[in-house]
Amino acid sequence: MTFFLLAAFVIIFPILSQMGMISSFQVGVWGKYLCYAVLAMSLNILWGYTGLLCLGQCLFFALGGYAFGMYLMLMIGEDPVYKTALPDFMDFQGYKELPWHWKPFYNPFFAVFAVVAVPGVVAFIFGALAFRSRIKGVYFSILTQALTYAATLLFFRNEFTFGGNNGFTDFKFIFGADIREESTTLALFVASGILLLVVYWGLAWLLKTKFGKVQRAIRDSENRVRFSGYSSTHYKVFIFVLSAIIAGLAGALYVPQAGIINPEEMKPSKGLDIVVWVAVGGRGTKFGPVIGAILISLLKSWSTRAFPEYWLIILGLVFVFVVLFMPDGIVGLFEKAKAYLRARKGGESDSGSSNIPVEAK
Amino acid sequence: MDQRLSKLSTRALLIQVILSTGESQTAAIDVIRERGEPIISEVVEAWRIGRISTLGEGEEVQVLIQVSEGQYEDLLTGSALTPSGEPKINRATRSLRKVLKRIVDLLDLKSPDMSKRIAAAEKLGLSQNEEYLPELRELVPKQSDKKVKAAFQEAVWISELKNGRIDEKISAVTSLGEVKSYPARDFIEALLKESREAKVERLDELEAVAEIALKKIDDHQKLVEVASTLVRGLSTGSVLLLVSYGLAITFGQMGVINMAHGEFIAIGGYTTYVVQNFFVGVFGVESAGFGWYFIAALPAAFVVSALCGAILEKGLIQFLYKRPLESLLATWGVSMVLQQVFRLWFGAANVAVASPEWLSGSYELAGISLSYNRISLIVFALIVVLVTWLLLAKTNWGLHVRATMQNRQMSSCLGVPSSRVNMLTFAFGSGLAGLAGAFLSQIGNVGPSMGQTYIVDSFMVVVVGGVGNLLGAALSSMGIGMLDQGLQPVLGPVMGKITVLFGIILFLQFKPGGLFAARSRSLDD
Amino acid sequence: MMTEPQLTLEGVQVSYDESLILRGVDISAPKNSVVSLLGRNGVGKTTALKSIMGIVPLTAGEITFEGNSLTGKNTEKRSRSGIGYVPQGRDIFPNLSVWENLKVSISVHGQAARDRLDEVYELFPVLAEMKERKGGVLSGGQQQQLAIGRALLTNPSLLILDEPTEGIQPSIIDQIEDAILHLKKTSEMTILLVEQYLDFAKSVSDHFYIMERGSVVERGEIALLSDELVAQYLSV
Amino acid sequence: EDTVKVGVLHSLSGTMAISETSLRDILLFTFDEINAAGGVMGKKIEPVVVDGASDWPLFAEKAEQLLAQDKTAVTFGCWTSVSRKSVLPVYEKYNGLLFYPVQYEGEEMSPNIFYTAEAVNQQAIPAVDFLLEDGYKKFYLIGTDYVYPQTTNLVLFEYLLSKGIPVENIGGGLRKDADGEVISAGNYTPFGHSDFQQIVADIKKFSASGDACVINTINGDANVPFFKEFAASGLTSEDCPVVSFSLSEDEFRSLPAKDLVGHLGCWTYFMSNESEANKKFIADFQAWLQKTEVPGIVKENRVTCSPMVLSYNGVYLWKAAVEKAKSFEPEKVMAALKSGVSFDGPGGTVTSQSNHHLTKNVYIGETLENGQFSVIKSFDNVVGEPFLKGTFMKK
Amino acid sequence: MAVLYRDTDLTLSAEGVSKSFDGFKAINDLNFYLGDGELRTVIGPNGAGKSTFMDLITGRTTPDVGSLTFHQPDGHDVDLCKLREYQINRLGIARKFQTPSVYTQHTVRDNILLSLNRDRGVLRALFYSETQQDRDEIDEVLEIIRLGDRRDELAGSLSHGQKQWLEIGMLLAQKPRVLLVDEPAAGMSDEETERTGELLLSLEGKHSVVVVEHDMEFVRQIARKVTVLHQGHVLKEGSFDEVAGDPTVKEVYLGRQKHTDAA
Ligand SMILES: Nc1ncnc2c1ncn2[C@@H]1O[C@H](COP(=O)(O)OP(=O)(O)OP(=O)(O)O)[C@@H](O)[C@H]1O
Ligand SMILES: Nc1ncnc2c1ncn2[C@@H]1O[C@H](COP(=O)(O)OP(=O)(O)OP(=O)(O)O)[C@@H](O)[C@H]1O
Ligand SMILES: CC(C)C[C@H](N)C(=O)O
Ligand SMILES: [Mg+2]
Ligand SMILES: [Mg+2]
Repeated sequence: MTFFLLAAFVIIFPILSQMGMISSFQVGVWGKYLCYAVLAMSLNILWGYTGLLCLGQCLFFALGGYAFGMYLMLMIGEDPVYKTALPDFMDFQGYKELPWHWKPFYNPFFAVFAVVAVPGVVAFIFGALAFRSRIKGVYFSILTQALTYAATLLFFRNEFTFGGNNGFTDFKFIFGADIREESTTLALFVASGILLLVVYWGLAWLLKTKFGKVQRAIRDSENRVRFSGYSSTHYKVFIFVLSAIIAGLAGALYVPQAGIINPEEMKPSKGLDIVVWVAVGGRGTKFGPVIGAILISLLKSWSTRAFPEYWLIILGLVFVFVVLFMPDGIVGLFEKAKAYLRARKGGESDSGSSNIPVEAK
Repeated sequence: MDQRLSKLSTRALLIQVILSTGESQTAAIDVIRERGEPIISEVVEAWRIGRISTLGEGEEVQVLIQVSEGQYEDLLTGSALTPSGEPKINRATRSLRKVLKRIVDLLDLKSPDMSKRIAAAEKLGLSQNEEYLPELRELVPKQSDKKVKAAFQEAVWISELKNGRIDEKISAVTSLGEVKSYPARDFIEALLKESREAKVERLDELEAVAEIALKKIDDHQKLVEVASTLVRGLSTGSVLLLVSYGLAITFGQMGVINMAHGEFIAIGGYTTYVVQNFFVGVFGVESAGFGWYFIAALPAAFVVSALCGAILEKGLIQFLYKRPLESLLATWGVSMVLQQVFRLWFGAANVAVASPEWLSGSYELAGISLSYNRISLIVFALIVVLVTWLLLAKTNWGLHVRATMQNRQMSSCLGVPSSRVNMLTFAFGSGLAGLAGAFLSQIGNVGPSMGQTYIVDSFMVVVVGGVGNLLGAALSSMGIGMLDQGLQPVLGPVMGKITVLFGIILFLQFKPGGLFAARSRSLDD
Repeated sequence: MMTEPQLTLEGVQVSYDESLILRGVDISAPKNSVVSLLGRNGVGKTTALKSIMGIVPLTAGEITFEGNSLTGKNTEKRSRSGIGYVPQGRDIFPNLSVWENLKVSISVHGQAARDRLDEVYELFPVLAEMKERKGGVLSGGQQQQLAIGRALLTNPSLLILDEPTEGIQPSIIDQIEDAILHLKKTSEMTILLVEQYLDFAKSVSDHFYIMERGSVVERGEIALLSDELVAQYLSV
Repeated sequence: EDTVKVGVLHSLSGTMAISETSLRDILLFTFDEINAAGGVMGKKIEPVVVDGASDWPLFAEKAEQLLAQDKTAVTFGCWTSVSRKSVLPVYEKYNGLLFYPVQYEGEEMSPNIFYTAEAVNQQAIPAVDFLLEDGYKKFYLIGTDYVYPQTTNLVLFEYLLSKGIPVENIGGGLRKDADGEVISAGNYTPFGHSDFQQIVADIKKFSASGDACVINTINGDANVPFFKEFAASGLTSEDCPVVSFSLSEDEFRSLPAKDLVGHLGCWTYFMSNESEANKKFIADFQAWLQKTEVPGIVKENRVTCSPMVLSYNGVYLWKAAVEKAKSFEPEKVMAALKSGVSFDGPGGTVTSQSNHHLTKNVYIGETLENGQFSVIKSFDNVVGEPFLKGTFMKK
Repeated sequence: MAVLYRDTDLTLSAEGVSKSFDGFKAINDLNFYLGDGELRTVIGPNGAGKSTFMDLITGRTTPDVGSLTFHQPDGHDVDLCKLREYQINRLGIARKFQTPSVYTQHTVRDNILLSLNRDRGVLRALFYSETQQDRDEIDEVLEIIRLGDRRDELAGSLSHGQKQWLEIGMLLAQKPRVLLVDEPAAGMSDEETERTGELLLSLEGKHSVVVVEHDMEFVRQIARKVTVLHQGHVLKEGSFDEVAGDPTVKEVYLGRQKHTDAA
C-alpha cells in the first residue's frame, strides 16, 4: 500500500511540475528529500531490523557522494577560474597533473561503479573487523562514530586530494546534460524517485525472506542465532555492506542536486540526524524512515525560513514530543490508531500506548 | 646629560616620558635608564595595558595610574585620588614600548623578585646585545641564589657567543653544552654554520666543541621532550577525563545515551561566566576578591548543572529507562533546544571568561614548563575521580546506583528508592559535566556549541574504558591523552588525532568490551 | 486457622497489551501460613505475584496487605512495608558481587537484615564462599540461592517465592524446605509460594490455590489437594 | 509595489553562528537606516532572513529559495568560503547577485558575486609588510587545516621568501611534494581544536632567540584556547606578537582581553576609527540595537568590526549601483558596480572595481585591553587583488 | 533394567579438559565420552560445572587445556576447540540453555522455522522459500511441544514454562546428532516433566543426548548411564541406583533423598 503511495508521488510530482504547478526549485528540494529517505532506509535495515545502531551512516552517504562528485568535477572541463583540465581546487593547490586515483573517473561507468564499491569496501573492511571481534551495541555505535569522525578530519585536509574543507562544488555537466537545466533537475528527481522505489521494494522483499528473519533474530538474541548454526558475522557484514551501498547510491544522487559535497557531510552530527529521522518516523517499520526523513527535512527547511531564531527549539521539542508520546514514531502512532479502532469493541484498552515504566508512575 | 632632567624625581621623569614627544622624551628616557627604581617597571607595565591616563589640559595636566576599576593614583605623588573629571587613557606607541621594555628588562636584572631577574637575564642574554654584556657579567657573582646565578651565567655565555673573543666563544660553547642550554642551541648551530661557510679562516676548535655541545643539548632536549610530552599527555587526559566523567555516570552507569551531555558542560561554562560577572560587579576586576570567583564558580557550576540534570531526569529521562535508544533522540532534541536557548540568552557569540591571577602563568621544572591551569586541571581531575569512586564504591547510595542501573525492577523489589536514586544519579552526572565546563572555561571557549566539541571524545573515552566502569574511563582518558600528545610531535595535530581514532578502532578489535569489559554469562547481554 | 489474612487479592485483573491475563483473582493468605499457588504453565501465576509487587499495573481489583490497600504504592514502598520477592528468573545484579547483592537488601533494611545474615549463610554456604564473585557468573542454582538469600535479608513479613526450587540441587531443596518450616515456626512470616514441584509444595504448605486461565479455580487446605484435582488442573 | 525584497543568508545556528549573527544584525540595521532615509529608488527594503545553520547544502537550498521563491533582488550573506562556494552555482544559475563580506583566500571571481571582503593583499600582505618594517625576522605560521589558511600561508610563504627571509626563519613546518616544491607551509590544527600545548611549546622555542612573530590564521573559536595557552606559557606580545586575520573586535568580546594586549590585527576597518562617519555609524547602530525587537539580538557590549562594516558598505554600494543602473536587475547592478561606484563608509571610502572587489584602506592595529584596536599603521586605497598565488615567485 | 552402556562408537569425547575463571577451576581435568545414540544424564551440585561443560562443547568458551573431539559418522574427527559456535552447531551439536532463550520478537512458528536444519548461509537465506516438507516438520514440532494454538504469537509473550517448551522444540527442529539439554524440566509441572522424559527417551538411539537435571524423579525416569560431576571433575559414573547409593554423592548432592526415596 505504502509502496503505491510512494510510487504515485514519484509519478505525480513531475507531472505537476511539467504543468507548472510546482517550481523547479521545489522539484530540486524534493529530489534531495528522496535521497534522504533512501539514506534513512539504509540505516533502518541496520538499526531497525538488525539492531546495529550505526552513527556513521553519513560516511557512506558522503563516500558515494564524493565518488560521484569526482566524476562531476572532471566533467566541469576547462570552464571556471583556471582554465585547465584540472579541477580548480587542484590548480589552486598547485597540482600539475591529475592524481592517478582521479583518472578513471572520467569514465561515468567507473564513477557509478565506485559509488557502489567505495562505500561497500569501506563497510566490508570495517564490518568484517568489528563483527568478527564481536563488537556490538554501543561499542559498535561509538566506533562507527569514531570512524566517520576520523574520515571527516582526513577529508578536511587539503592534501587528501579531495578539495579539503571546500569540497567539490560548481558542477556543470552530468552525463552530458547541463546540470542547471530544469530538465536535469527533473531527471534527477525521477532518478531519486526510482532509487527510492527500488530500495523500498527491495527492502520489503528482503524482510520477508528468511534472511530478514535471521536479521531480526540477531537483533533479539544474537548468541542464540549463533548457537542455531548461523554465522551472525556473515549476516551482519552482508547487511552492513548492503546498507552502505544504498547509502552511497543515495549520496551519489544527492550531490548533483545539492550542488556540493564537502567533509561537513560526514560529520558525526549528520550521522545523528539520520538516526533521528529513523526514530521519528518509526524504527523498524518500512515506511517510518521515509516519512521521518521527509518530514524532518521539510520542517527544518520551513522553520529555518519562517523562524530563523527559533527553529532549533521547535525541532528539538518535536523530538522530545515524539519520544514521549509516540514511542514507535509517527508510523507507530498510525499503527496504534489502527489497532485502537480495531480493538475498540474490546472496551478500555489500557495505557499501553505510552510505555511509561510503572515504577515511575 | 641634561642637568635639569637628572634633578627630577623618577616619578617626574616618567611623567615627562609619558607626556612629551620627540627629543625631550628621548632625553627623559636616557635619564631613566640610569635610575633603578621599581616604579619604572610598574608604570611601564601599566602603560602597556592602558592603565595610564591623564586628567586636565596643558599646565594643569595630571598623570594617573589606574589601580582598579574607578580607582586612581596620582603618579607624581603616589597618593590615591578620585578624579574630578573623566581621565583620558594615554598609550605608549609600539616602538616606545619596545624601548621601555628593554629598560625594564635591565631594571629587572636587579629586581628583588627572583623570577623577574631570571626572566630578564634570559631575555637580555638571548638578545645578544653587546651593551648588556658588561652589566650581566658584573651581576653574575652578585647572585646568591643558585638558580638565578645559573641563569645569569647562561645569559653571559649566550651573549658571548656573539660578542666575545674567540677563546671566550669556545669556552662559552663548551659551558653551554655542559649546562645543556636549550635557548643557546640555535645560536651555537648558527655559529657552527657561519664558521663552516667562512672558508677563509675555519675555526676547527670552535667547530669541534660546538658539535659536542650541540649533541649534548640535543640529547638532553630529547629527554625533556619526552617528559614534557608526558605532562602534556596527563593534562590532555585530564581534560578528557573531566568532560567524560559525567557521561561515564549518566551513560556508563545509567545507560542513558545522553546527547545533551555537552550542553551540561556548557551550562557549567556559562555559570562560571555569570559568577565571574557577578564578582566583577561586586569587587571589580582588579580587586583581590575577583581572583576568588573561580573558587565560587566551581560549586555553582556543579549545583546549577545538577539541578538542570534533575529537572531533565524528572521531566523526560525517567520515562525512557526501558527504551535507552530513545534517550538518544530525546536528549538530542534537548541539546538543540539548550543550544538555542544559550544563543538567545547570552548571544550567539562566545563569552569571555578570564583566568584568575593565580591560575595564569607557569612554573618551570627541569626544563619542563608547567602552566598553573594545567597543573590544577590534573589535580582537579584526580580529585573528581577519587570523590566519585568513594561515592560509588563506598556508600550505600553508590550501591543503590549500581543495583538500580543493573536491574531497576529488582532493586525496587528490594526496597531501593529507585526513582530517587535515578534522579540523584543523573543530577550527579550532570553536575560533573558542569564542573568540567567550569574548568574548561579556563582553557577554552565558553559558548553555545562548546559542548559539541567534546561529545564525540566523551563517548569514546567511556566506551574505550568499558561502559559502566569508572576506573576504565579514567584510564582510557589518560591513555588517549598520552597517545594524542605522543603522536602530535611526530604527525602533527590533525594526523595525530586521526591516528588516535584509528588506534581506538583497532584497540576495540582486541578488546571489544573496552578496557574493563563487564563479563556476563547471560545469553543476551 | 482463624487469624486475619496477611494478604488478600480481590478481583485482581491484569492485562498485557490488549489481552487480559488475570481475570479476577481472589487469594487470601492467612498470617504465618504458607500458601501455594499452583497451575499449569502460562495460567498467570507469575503475573499474579508481579501484581502484588506492583510490577504490573492492575486494571481492576484490589490488593490488601496487613489491612492496608496497596493501591497507589510503588514497588519500593511495598518492599519496605515488608514484602520480599524472589522472582522467576532470579534477577541477580550481574555486575555486583555476591556480597554486594546481599548488601543491597541490608542497606535498605538495616540492622534486622544484618541479623539474618548468619542464617542465610548457614542455609546457603556457597554464598559465603563466593562472596567476592560477580553475581552474573554464578551457576544457575547458585543464583537461585542468592536470590532467596537476598529476599530473606529484606526481613519480610510476607515472602513471595516464584518457583524457588528451580535449578537447585536436591540437598539444598531439602534445606530450603527445612528453612521454610523453621521460619514458619519461629517467625510471623507468611509465605506465598508458586511451585511446580508438587511434593515440595505439599510438604511445606498449609493452603493451596489452583489457577486456570487467569482465575482461581480451586482452593483449600493442602490436605485437600487430591489426585483428582491434580489430574484435572495440573496435568496435561 | 513599493518594497524590494533582499535576502540575508547567514548561519544563526551551528558552529558559525558565533560570527555570523552579528552580520545579520548589522544588515537589519542598515536596511532600517536606508528605509528611514527613503529606501532604494523609492522602494523600501524588505529583508528576508533565513538561517543557513552552518550547513552548506542548506545554504545552497536557502539561496535557491531566496532567488526562486522569494525573488529577492540581492542577497547579503555567507561567511565561510565553503558556504560561498556552495551557493555560487545557484547564483549563477538564477543569475542572481550575492555580496560576500568576509576576508577570504581569493582565487575566485564569479560574475554573480561581489566581494566586499578583504582579499589576501588587503590583509595578510600589508600585515607582513608592517612586521618586516618593524624588524621581525622570524615568522611562525599557524592556522586551521583548510583552504583559507593554507592558501593564505602559501601566498605569504612565497612573499616572505621574495622579501629575503630565509626558509629556516619560517616556522610551523613545510611540506613538499615529490618534486620538492612546497605545497603547504605552517602548522595546522583541526576545526575547533582545543589543545594547543604542543604548538605553543614549539612557538616558545621558535621565538627564544627574539625577533619572532606568529602569523595566525586559526579560524573561529579555536583562537580562544590558543591565546589562553599562549598567555599561560608566559609569552607576551613584546616577546612575540601574534598577528591574526580572523579576530576582529567582535571576536574579542569572547576572548579574555588581557591575554591579547599588544597582539596585532589587520583589517580594513577598526571600530576605533576616529572619523565622524564612523562615530555616527556606531552611535546609530547602538541606538538601533536598543530599540530592535528581533529575538536573539544581544544589546549590551556590542561592537562593530570589519566584516560588519563590509556588509554595511555592501548594502550601500548596492544601493548606489541600483541607483546608477536605475534598475534592480542583478545584471545591470553588477555592470554598474563594475564601472566603479564609491561609498564613504565608516572605514573610509570604498570603491568597487571591475574585478568584483573593492579598493579600500587597510589598517594595522594593536589590541588594547578593552578589546579595541589602536591603529598603528594604515595603507590607503589598496586595490583588491583576488589572484595572487604565484605572483611573488621569482624563479 | 536398561542397558547401561552399549558398546557403540563414540560421538563426543573430552579428555583432560580444564577451565578456570580468575583462578577458580570450574572444570578440572574432566574426561567424558559420549557414545553414538547414547542418552546420558549428568547430575551434580550447583556450580559443579555442568553448564560450563556444555559451554565448552558448544564453543561459548574454550578450554585452558585438554581436548574436545567430535567424531563424525564418516570417521573424521573434529577438534571442537578450534571452531566457532555456528560451525559447531552445523556439525550437529545443538543445545538448550538453562534459562530459556528464544527469539522474543519472532512468532512461535518462526522460532521453529529458523531452527530447521537447512543451509544457513547468507545467500541461501536470501533465496530460501518454504517447502511442504518444512511446513510439515514445523507442524510436527509444534504438535510435540503443544504450542500449535499459539503459533502466531510472539515468543516474548509466552510464560516461562512455555518458553522452555519452545526451546525444546527449537532443539528438535535442528535434528542434531548431539543434543545438550540443560535442565529441561525446570519450571514444568510433574506431568510435563514426565512427558519431557518420554520425549528424550524417544530420541535415544537416533541421537546422542546429554541431559542435565536436578529433578531426581525425572533422572530416574530417563536414566541410563549417569555421570556425577563435582567441582569440575567426574565424581562417579554408573547406573542410577549405583550413583544414588553412593555415599559421597549423597553427601554432596542428594542430601536426605526424601523425595527420591518416596517415589
Ligand atoms: N510480557 C508479556 N507480554 C505479553 N504476554 C505475557 C507477558 N508475560 C506473560 N504473558 C502471558 O501471560 C500469561 C501468564 O503468564 P505467567 O508468566 O503469569 O504464567 P505462569 O503461570 O507463571 O507460567 P509458568 O508456570 O510457565 O511460569 C501467559 O499466557 C503469557 O503468555
Ligand atoms: N565466566 C565465569 N567467570 C567466573 N566464574 C564462572 C564463570 N562461568 C562459570 N563460573 C563458575 O563456575 C562454576 C560452574 O558453573 P556452572 O554454571 O557450570 O555450574 P552448573 O553445574 O551448571 O550449576 P547449576 O546446577 O547451578 O546450573 C560456578 O561456580 C560458577 O560460578
Ligand atoms: C577566515 C574565515 C573567517 C573566512 C574565510 N573566508 C573562510 O574560508 O572560511
Ligand atoms: Mg511463572
Ligand atoms: Mg547449570
